[in-house]
Amino acid sequence: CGTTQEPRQPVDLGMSAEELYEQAWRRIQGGNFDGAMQSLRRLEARYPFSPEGQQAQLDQIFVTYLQRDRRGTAEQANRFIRENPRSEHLPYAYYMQGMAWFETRGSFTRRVLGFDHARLNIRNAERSFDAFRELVERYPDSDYADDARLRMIYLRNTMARHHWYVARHYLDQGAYMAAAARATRVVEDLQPNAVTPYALDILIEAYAAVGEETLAADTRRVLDRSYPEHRRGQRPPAL
Amino acid sequence: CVYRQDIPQGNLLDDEDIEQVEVGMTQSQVRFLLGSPMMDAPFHADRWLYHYYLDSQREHRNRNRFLSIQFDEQGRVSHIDFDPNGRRNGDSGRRNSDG
Amino acid sequence: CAQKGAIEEPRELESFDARYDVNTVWTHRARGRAERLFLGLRPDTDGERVYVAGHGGRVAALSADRGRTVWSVDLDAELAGGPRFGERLVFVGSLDGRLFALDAEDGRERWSTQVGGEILAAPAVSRGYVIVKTADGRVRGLAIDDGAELWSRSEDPPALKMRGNAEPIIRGNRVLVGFENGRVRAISFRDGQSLWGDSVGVAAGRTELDQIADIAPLMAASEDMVYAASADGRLAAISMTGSRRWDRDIGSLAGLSIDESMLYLSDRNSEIHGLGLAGGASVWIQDALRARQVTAPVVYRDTVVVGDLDGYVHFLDVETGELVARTRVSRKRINVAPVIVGDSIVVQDGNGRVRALQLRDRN
Amino acid sequence: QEGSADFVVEDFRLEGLQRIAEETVLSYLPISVGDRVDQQRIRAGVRELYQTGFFDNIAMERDGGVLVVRVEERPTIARITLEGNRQIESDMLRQSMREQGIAEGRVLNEQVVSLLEQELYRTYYAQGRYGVDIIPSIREVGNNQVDLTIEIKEGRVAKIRQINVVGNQAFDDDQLRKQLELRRAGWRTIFSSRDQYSREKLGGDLETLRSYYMDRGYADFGIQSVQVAIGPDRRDVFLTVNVDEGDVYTVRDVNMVGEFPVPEEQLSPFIQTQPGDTFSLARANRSAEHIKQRLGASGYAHAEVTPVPDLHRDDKEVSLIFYVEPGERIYVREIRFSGSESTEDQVYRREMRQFEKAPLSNVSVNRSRLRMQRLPFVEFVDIQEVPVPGSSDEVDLEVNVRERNFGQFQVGVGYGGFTGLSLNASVQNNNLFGLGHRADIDIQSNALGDFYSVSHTDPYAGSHGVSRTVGGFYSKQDIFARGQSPVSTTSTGMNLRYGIPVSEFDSIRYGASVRRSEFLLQQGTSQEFREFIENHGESFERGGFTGSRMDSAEINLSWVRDTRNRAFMADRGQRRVIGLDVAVPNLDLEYYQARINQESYLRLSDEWTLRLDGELVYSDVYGDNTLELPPFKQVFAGGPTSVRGYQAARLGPTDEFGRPYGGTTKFNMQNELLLPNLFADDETQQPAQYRFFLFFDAGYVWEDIDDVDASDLRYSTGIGATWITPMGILRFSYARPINVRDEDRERNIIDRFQIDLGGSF
Repeated sequence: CGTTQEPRQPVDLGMSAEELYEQAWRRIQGGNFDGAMQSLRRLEARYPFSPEGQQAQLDQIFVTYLQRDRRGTAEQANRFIRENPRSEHLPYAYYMQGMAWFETRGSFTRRVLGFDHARLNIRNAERSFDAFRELVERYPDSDYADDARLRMIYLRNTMARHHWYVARHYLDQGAYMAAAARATRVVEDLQPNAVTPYALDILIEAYAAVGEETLAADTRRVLDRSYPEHRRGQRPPAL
Repeated sequence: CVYRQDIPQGNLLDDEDIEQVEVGMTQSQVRFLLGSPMMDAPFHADRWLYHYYLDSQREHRNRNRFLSIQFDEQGRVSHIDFDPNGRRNGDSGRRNSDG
Repeated sequence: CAQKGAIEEPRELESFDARYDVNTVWTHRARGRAERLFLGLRPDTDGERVYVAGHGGRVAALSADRGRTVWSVDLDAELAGGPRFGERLVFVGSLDGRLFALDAEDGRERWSTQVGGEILAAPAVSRGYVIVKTADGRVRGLAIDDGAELWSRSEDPPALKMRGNAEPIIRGNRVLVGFENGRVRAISFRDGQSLWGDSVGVAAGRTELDQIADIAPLMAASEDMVYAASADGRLAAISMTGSRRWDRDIGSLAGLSIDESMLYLSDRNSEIHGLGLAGGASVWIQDALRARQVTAPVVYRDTVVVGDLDGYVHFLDVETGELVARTRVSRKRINVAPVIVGDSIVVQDGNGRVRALQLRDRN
Repeated sequence: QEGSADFVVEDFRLEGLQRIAEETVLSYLPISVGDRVDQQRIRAGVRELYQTGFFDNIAMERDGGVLVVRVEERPTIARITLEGNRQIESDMLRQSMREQGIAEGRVLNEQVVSLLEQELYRTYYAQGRYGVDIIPSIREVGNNQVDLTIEIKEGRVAKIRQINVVGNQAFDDDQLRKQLELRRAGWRTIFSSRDQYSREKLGGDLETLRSYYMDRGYADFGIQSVQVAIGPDRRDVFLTVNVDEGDVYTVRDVNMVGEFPVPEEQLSPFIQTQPGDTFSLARANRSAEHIKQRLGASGYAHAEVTPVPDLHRDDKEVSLIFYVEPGERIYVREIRFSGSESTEDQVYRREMRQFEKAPLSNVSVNRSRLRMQRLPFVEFVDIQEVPVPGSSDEVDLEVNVRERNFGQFQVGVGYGGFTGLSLNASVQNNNLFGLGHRADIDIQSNALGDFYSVSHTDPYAGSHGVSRTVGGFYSKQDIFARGQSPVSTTSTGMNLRYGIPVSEFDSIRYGASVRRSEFLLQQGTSQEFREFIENHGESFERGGFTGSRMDSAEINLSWVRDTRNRAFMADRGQRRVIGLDVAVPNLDLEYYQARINQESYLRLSDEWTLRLDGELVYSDVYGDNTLELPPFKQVFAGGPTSVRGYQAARLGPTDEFGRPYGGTTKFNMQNELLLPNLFADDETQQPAQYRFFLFFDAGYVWEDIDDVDASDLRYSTGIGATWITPMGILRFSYARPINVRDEDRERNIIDRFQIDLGGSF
């Protein structure tokens, strides 16, 4: 009985590392990302654990990112980190893990209508934030760390606003413990962020509603002292 | 009127457990008896809030309980503020007016 | 370990100049189509009669010379092991674990009992005892008058075993039982005490297929020796007192038989071996029937007889192993070894067709 | 090599490297230039290099101040070829190989390859393929690279020839075999793989056998032993199960032991077995499950209730003891949604009946899943409990939502002999901008006229789920329904409606709508229309024809009760709408219309479900200056959503030209027997995207309540299918009308095969 044959890919031992590398980058410029991935994979297979092989792995991360494949980029970066524990390109790999999940504004129509994307779920923002934090902690002075710190501020505020919207939702529903907990996430876990005064508003209201007058008064004092010009009852502005 | 679902919030505790909490107990003893406090107090780490309320349209189900436990610097219970009927002020459970 | 690797295609039969012609003396049809159930239904004889059982439940006694039906009885059971003649009774066992004792004279059922395990091999009978080996790895001693269980022993089988069981053999006051874990044990058939046990096959290996080590269905015993082969590729000669005389790395799925000087065995690739009884040295090997899943060989006059998966019966010369005669008794597989009855040899195929054959010189 | 104890390394010399770069090797070596090394550190270096897995044998020597590192590089795998594997796909094989470190570009490690071979054999044996043969082969390809080929001869799968239960008296073998998943090979199993042996299935079947006996009183049932045997050519498998049934046990007494945060009296009603009954494990388990649910509802979500039968063998009786361990009261710390990137968190959170920082109640969690699955843009919801690290009484809820595309989009350009070129587009988005709002835009223009309508619903306009719908329409057309006599009408209107939830399942809807209609007589206008136009509204002249203008307004009230488990493809629960539209008095038209719609799902068995969909409408005029129900309130019967097999809107009274004129009173019934879905993927209980049904419809429309006569009803039966497509819900039906009247044949309004694309929900 005829067994199904695997298609015999040509083993082009002929092309040298440089030629394969050239071929990959020509294809990237031409937008043929799949073709570029193929040549990079062949390059890596032919020169494993060598500088050319490592470079091919790095470029594969970048090409997957260009293909907007979030999960693929994160996995490629992770593979590089696992397989090259001592490479000096590690900061780039961590950075790309952060970029894989980083997103700007959510869908086009919501942006045009000015809906805050923090109202959506923030799983990707959390993944991106954790990756950037790992980069900044491991390689504080690498040249990617500064850009990562900026993006972390943006992400931290997005997450804080998300928790604020949920706190507001629970406050409106009359679930004061839930509202207080979400406000606490903003106040405790995501410092520094620009949403804290608005979160304190919610905390004060929640305490008052359950009869914790002293806590409400203490929190109002903290709010007035550290955010004198804050106007109560507003919604935190989207960055 | 508009149907509103029941809203339970906080630690649903039994009276026997609450009565066993005494001044001087350590935090782990309180946690063993009452579990984790449900209301966060970010600026008052020395205070564990075990309040409970259940908002329901069906009056007979409504329940309120106010329980706040304060600890001293050594982490020992210094003050127990317990009010079996709770200290809710006014009708909570709806923020802005009906549609 | 057990023979791994793909299954070979059965070898084509080539013609050869036969020394004998085979003619059929008589035939008989015992109901029950069970070709692919690999049952242990094998005729037995008391010299004048041949007792035959079919999967459909019919047991018949036929006259040894012309196969005339003396009596026949229909049992409501899926018969799978036997029959076995002994002490004026005929024993036959069913898939559902029921053992029947029929009167050898008229076939009337004297008693039947639920033994508790699948019966795929004829029991051994001697001096008031019936020893039944069941597929759950258990052997039981029953009283011959009412089938009451007197003793029972078991050795738990490995995860995967071969289909079928080894037929227990009684010699002197002991019964020799082959187990699924490759062990042959001598047990006193009166009280079930174990006298000795010898591991012919060894259930070892990583995968469950490697751990198959069953003792092949047909063992053989002389007055002072017992011979057994196992599915994981071992053949052993053990004295009645339990000491291992010799062994060879030749396994078997069907079993072996002996005469005064030789041991004949069909190995796992269906190659038939003639070995010296004393030391087990190979005298001849016949591979013309390779992969035809032949039965255990039986000595008949100066030939050795096997059946195969296409219903052919082959006769080989005892001295040289050459093919000397061949006939086709049915289109269905022959699962059990032939039986010598007087001066003919009786073969039963998987669908209950029985045929008595005799050899006649050709020239 | 001098054996001196230690020396300072001035330089390295690497020998035997073929493709791995020197820096890579040096980077793994824990020794650098200038270090003082002794034998002990060199051995550590060798071990370190071994760890990398790149080299077969490694030697280090001293040559003066130079540390010589001689290695033999293991070949790397240039290409892997798999041949002959059909049962296990190549990429699954490659995946498991990659996990064991065998991939293109990786170093070839002999033991790992033989480990892999072992693994493959075991996988095939577990599927009953004992005839498999696996031959790995390595071929040198130059510069220390190899090609790894794994040839697999799968051989035939072993078929089950026999399933034999020994020792059973109470139930015969066939009865027991019917319960099992594994089946003997035969003509019935030609297309199924149920006659193929697999260890897991056997394990499952033994469990089924045990509970089959335990559910029928055999509390002492035991499986003595199980044998799996194979035939000589390894193509047949024989299963033997030796059982000891034991006796039938009756329940002597039932009691509960353990802690009772919920009083025992509230739990004992859930126990379904009473003293004297025959013991049944199933009933005991069901009782335990109900007690667990009850505890779960009061926050003890991790309660464990275990029924333990204590056998009294002498008198064949069982004392049933329920061990109740409520465990800690569990609280929900945080609820996180995932699976949707473009729907606001609030849209799902407001459907939750379980709150954060509140006791976990599985009743509320189930209610939440049901409510979310009733959102039209949700296909499947899965809620997982994730324990909070460091706290024994808190869990987070991970709610994973799989969304269906949000709307139905339908654009059609058609040419009908009667209607001429027609363009119609309808957009329905039931999750506008991710806010959970619903928006409908409908544009139809053809030779008969144009029709534009738009409507927007915000389900949470007010707090606590008060919904608001606003809509408007403009239409200029010549007939009201296909096949009617022409009358030119232009009408515009608006409506506003609020919906208030009054219970978990019920809501009251109230609202008003206003409408201005102008009717203009035409060449072929029927007598009935002529009378209506002349008797109502202000008349006017236009283009030589008389017409009349009418203003009307309606108050709309309805009560909706909906307990279905899904918006589309529901198979449990019911939806009932009782509605009343009353025209505002002393405007041009005074009428009222009452309707009842009842859609119910009856589960006949766990595979068969009956769907009943009935509609009753009664309308009448009131006051003295309205003589007839206006055309836009007339009701029609026939068509895919009424009586299948008849063309849409053709059943009912006809005007002088024999064309349908509509009626005031309607009865309609659609009954569908939903066929079990053979391909539904029941492990994940995901609703199938399509289902087939046999149907029986009945319906008719009468001009007036006193004309109602059951013999007018038209019946039809047939087979149909519903399919959820990205474009919307497609309904096919092939009908066979039963009591066709001659007049129906003359008007040839029979239409056996019908397709309907619509998003009615």
